[in-house]
Amino acid sequence: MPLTKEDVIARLLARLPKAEAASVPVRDYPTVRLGAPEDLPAAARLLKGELGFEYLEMVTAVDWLGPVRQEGFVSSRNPHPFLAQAPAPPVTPVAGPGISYHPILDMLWSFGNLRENLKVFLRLAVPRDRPEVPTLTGLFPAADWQEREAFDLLGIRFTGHPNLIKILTPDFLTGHPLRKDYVHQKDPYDE
Amino acid sequence: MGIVLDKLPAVAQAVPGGQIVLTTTDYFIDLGRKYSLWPLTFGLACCAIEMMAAYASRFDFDRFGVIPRPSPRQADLLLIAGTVTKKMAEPILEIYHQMPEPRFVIAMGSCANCGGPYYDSYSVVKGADRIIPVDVYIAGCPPRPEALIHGVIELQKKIARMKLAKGAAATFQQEKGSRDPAGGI
Amino acid sequence: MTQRAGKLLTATRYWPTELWANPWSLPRYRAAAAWLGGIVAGIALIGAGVGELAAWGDRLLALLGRLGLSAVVVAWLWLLVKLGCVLGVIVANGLWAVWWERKISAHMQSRLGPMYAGAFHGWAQTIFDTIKLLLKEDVTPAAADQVMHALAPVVAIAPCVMAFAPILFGSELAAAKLDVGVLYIFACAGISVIGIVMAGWASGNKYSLLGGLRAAAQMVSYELPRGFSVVPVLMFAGSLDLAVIDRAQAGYWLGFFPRWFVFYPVVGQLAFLFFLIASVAETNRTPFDIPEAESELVAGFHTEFSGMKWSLFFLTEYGYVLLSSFLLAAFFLGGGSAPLPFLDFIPSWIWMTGKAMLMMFVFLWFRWTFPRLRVDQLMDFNWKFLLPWSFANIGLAGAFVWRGLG
Amino acid sequence: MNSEPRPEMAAENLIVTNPALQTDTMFVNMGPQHPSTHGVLRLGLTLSGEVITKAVPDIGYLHRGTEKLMETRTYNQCVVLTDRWDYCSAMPNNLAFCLAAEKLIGAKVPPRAEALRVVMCELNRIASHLIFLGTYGIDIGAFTPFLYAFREREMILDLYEMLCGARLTYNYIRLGGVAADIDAGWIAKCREFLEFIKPRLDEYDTLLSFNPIFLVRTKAIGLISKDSAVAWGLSGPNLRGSGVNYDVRKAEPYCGYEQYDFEVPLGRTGSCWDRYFCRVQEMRQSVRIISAALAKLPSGELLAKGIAKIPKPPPGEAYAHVEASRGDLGIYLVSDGGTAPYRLHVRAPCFVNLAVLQEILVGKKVADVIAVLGSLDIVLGEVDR
Repeated sequence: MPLTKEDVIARLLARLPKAEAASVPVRDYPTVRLGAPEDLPAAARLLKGELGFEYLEMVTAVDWLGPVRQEGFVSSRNPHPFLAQAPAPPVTPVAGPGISYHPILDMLWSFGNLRENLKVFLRLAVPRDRPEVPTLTGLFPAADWQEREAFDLLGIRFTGHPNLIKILTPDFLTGHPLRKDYVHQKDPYDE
Repeated sequence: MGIVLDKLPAVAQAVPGGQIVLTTTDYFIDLGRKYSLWPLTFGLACCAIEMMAAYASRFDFDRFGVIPRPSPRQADLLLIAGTVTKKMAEPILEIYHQMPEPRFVIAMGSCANCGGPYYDSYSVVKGADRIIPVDVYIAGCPPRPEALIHGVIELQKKIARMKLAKGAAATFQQEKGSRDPAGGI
Repeated sequence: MTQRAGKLLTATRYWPTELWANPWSLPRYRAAAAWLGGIVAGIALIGAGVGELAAWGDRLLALLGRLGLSAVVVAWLWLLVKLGCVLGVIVANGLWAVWWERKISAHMQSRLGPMYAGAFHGWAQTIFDTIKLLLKEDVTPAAADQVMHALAPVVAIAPCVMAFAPILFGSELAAAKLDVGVLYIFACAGISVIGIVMAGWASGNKYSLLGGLRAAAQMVSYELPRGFSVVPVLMFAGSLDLAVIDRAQAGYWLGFFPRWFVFYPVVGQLAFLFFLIASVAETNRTPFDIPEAESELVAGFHTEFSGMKWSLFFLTEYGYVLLSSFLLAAFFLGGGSAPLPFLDFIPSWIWMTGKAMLMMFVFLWFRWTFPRLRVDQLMDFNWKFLLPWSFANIGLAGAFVWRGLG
Repeated sequence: MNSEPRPEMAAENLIVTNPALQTDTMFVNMGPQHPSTHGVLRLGLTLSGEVITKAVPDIGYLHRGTEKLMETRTYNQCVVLTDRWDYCSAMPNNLAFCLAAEKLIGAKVPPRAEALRVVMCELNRIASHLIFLGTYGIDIGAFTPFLYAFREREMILDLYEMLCGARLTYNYIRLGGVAADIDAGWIAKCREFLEFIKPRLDEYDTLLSFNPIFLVRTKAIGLISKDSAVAWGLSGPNLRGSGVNYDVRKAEPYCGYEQYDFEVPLGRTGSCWDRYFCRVQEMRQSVRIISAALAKLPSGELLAKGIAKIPKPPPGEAYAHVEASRGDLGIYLVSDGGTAPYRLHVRAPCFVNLAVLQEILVGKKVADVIAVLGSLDIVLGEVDR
């Protein structure tokens, strides 16, 4: 009997008492919100071992602190670069239903089952000041670089990762650029 | 090579009629340099694909005597074909220093000119000329192979203006007094 | 939405489809073929007018003798003349072969090759390259061994020049007459590898080191099949003297079929192929160009060489290509003899050079056709295929000689 | 010319362990400027003789911070930046972003636009695989196929130039549709090209694919098993070269790919040659898809109705992925209702594919590094973003 989205969610929720189906799912895909970082290895083992989700597609995170700050960029977000005095555009994004700005990093994993053609997303909120998540490198070698990327750009510590070092940004760059409160420190190559 | 390039101008100017020798020598030296621009096999980003297209059959850079050399020691021309990131800046500087004089630099594409679409990125150097002196800038994102060929022809014109009496032993940019690459950043 | 399509391309752009239909329908193809044929015929006729170069050499020597100098001085002068000729040939070959290679490769790849340097089809391209290389800064890396780095190109090219001494440029036309010419050539050519290993070691660069080591292994290994593949020829000719080998191939079977060693059934063809393959490997050219493997080792042993030092390596490589081409022509393609009786009026040096150029074309053709072998596959090929079969070929040749067919 | 893997050639057996001989491994730094690292990849190789005992890829030399920049660009401006990830095949990048954004906006793309998207993406797949074929030839040492491949690629670029004026970075696929229409002249030229490319592909097979030296260099080299390929998250021809039948076009059809009849070429052993030949076969399949799509091109609008000039999608999250030329390109897009994406993450196939290098390079020769790296067909613009 082929596996369905509902089966996957049900199996996950049955195994993980703290988990729940996400209130705002990734559109068209089954999404499960984990309750605690400890749930992740259990969920991953279940997915890989019993449900056949052997394909780790994506590891990433969203910083829900609020709209991006201008200090993160090298120059201002002036839409009229040739007119120095032009006013900066008003940035007034609206937090919509199910979305609100609060200081968390919302982790996201995506697993694929290539045989059944299914995909499931796992979510986990971690605090911005202590973002620690267990690594999946033992189960999925594909997690290696993707976790390093998330560490580099978002500053998430993957506990147990064998080689958690910068991967994309240069060594002298401080901070994690994809965090919303990233402030760009001037380096010798700017101006 | 010091004898031809360093001593000849002083000697020739002292001897009556030496100017003729000097200008003739200039003519042939410039011919040699113009038609034998060997770029380094070195691509950074999107522009590198257009650079490869320029070497390939339709555009055929070889017509101008431009054939790529893999080692910087044998290259005359550094084509900065793509975005110069801050992580890449140091290697580019090193490659530039590895190239023997006279050496020329072409900044290809908007990224190498000024940062292009990444003008406000945290990890992009806004123009190759912040690291090394640049002879010719080619606009475009990416520039067409024709534009690259035009850039090389402009460089050839520039080389034709190099004169021994003005110190053609050194690279053209340094003759103009552009800033010292080592202390530039 | 605006629509802009269609017109741009059709009128202005070159699409290969048009060419593919029938290239010979294009007038420029027919004109080019006519030009090439005309040039070849012109060279042959001019050569016929000039006559044998060896005779001109004798006349020059006689002229020197009549100047009233002592015999020792004349001998030294004559030596200098010959040295100048050989050096001239090597340098001219460097200029010619690089230009030719660039043109040939370009035309194989639907390109044009050098077109602007010197106006007519880039004829001055390599001359300009040389001017530039002469005036290029000479860089010695800080990590390099200064003396060895400077010495390596010299050690590479000097044996190349030496090896040209007994090479026949036509029947009887050689700088030195040596009874052991073949051995001497192989011995000299074997020394160059020392220069290459020196270059690799002294550069202080890991790619260079790898390239140098690869070169050492490859060139030393391929000397064996290269030497052994010629043994059948030596057995047939009964001499190590190139002039004797050349004479042994003169004449025709049945009055029209040339008695070249390459036409000896099976033995000749196998020996020719083995020698060709081993020569390609000896000259470090594709598919055996692993010492300088551009895509792996940047530029191999000459990665850290610039300007004229680097050109000397290049000159050496093309010098050896020319040497191998002349050897192929002398050993297998009948040397200075004409392929058909009625073409005997063209002097031998034209035939010899023509055949050598044909072989050089094969070298260049290989280079632009084949991928590159890996270093261990290269060794396997040598020790497990080329060497045993060249031994077997010697046995076969022995059978031929024994039955009196040689 | 024995190319079978031999047990005595394994890495640990080749390290000389005789204590009387003082030996050491050598560290070779390959790149970021190297003729065949396909851009600015750096590889730290530890060698024992010519055998690799450890390989550490170092990336980030082309990290341009695209994901961060997109948080300040409007959705239409973002499309411009997507072009520059995988610059060898920019159309699927455009498409992936637009699909994700359209999911958020809820736009319905007109059928003609969908068919045009398919045609352009498949043409781009051919162009991209031609670059691969050419550069892989250079990596193995054959220079000439590179020029042949580029000659054919120029024809595709001409078609694109007729279409949208650009050769490399098209910005053609827009939110809700495509930017420009094709006419009968374009279709005729495209058909001419399709007829032209078919015999050329056979020619490449004789010149390169079945060349004995090429076979010996690539068969049985860089083997990736089925399980390993899935575990490392490979996608595209790299995954299919190992025999895993996974193609997003079949698994989750987008843009009406389910209407077209095509096969997914699979490799058998997961060697370099299998990955190479998968791409060659994919070109043939792409020709098939384009012919079919041109034959039944629906008429109608090019852009969906009701998309604002500066769209403000309702808050939410969407994930869309397409089968780009190099694999499964996924875009995870978060909107907070503003004019710019709140967060955009690219699941870049090249980035994930490249990670496998540290495993499969061990025990290979230096020459094989190039063969293996080339067969993974990476584009550094996408690896580093």
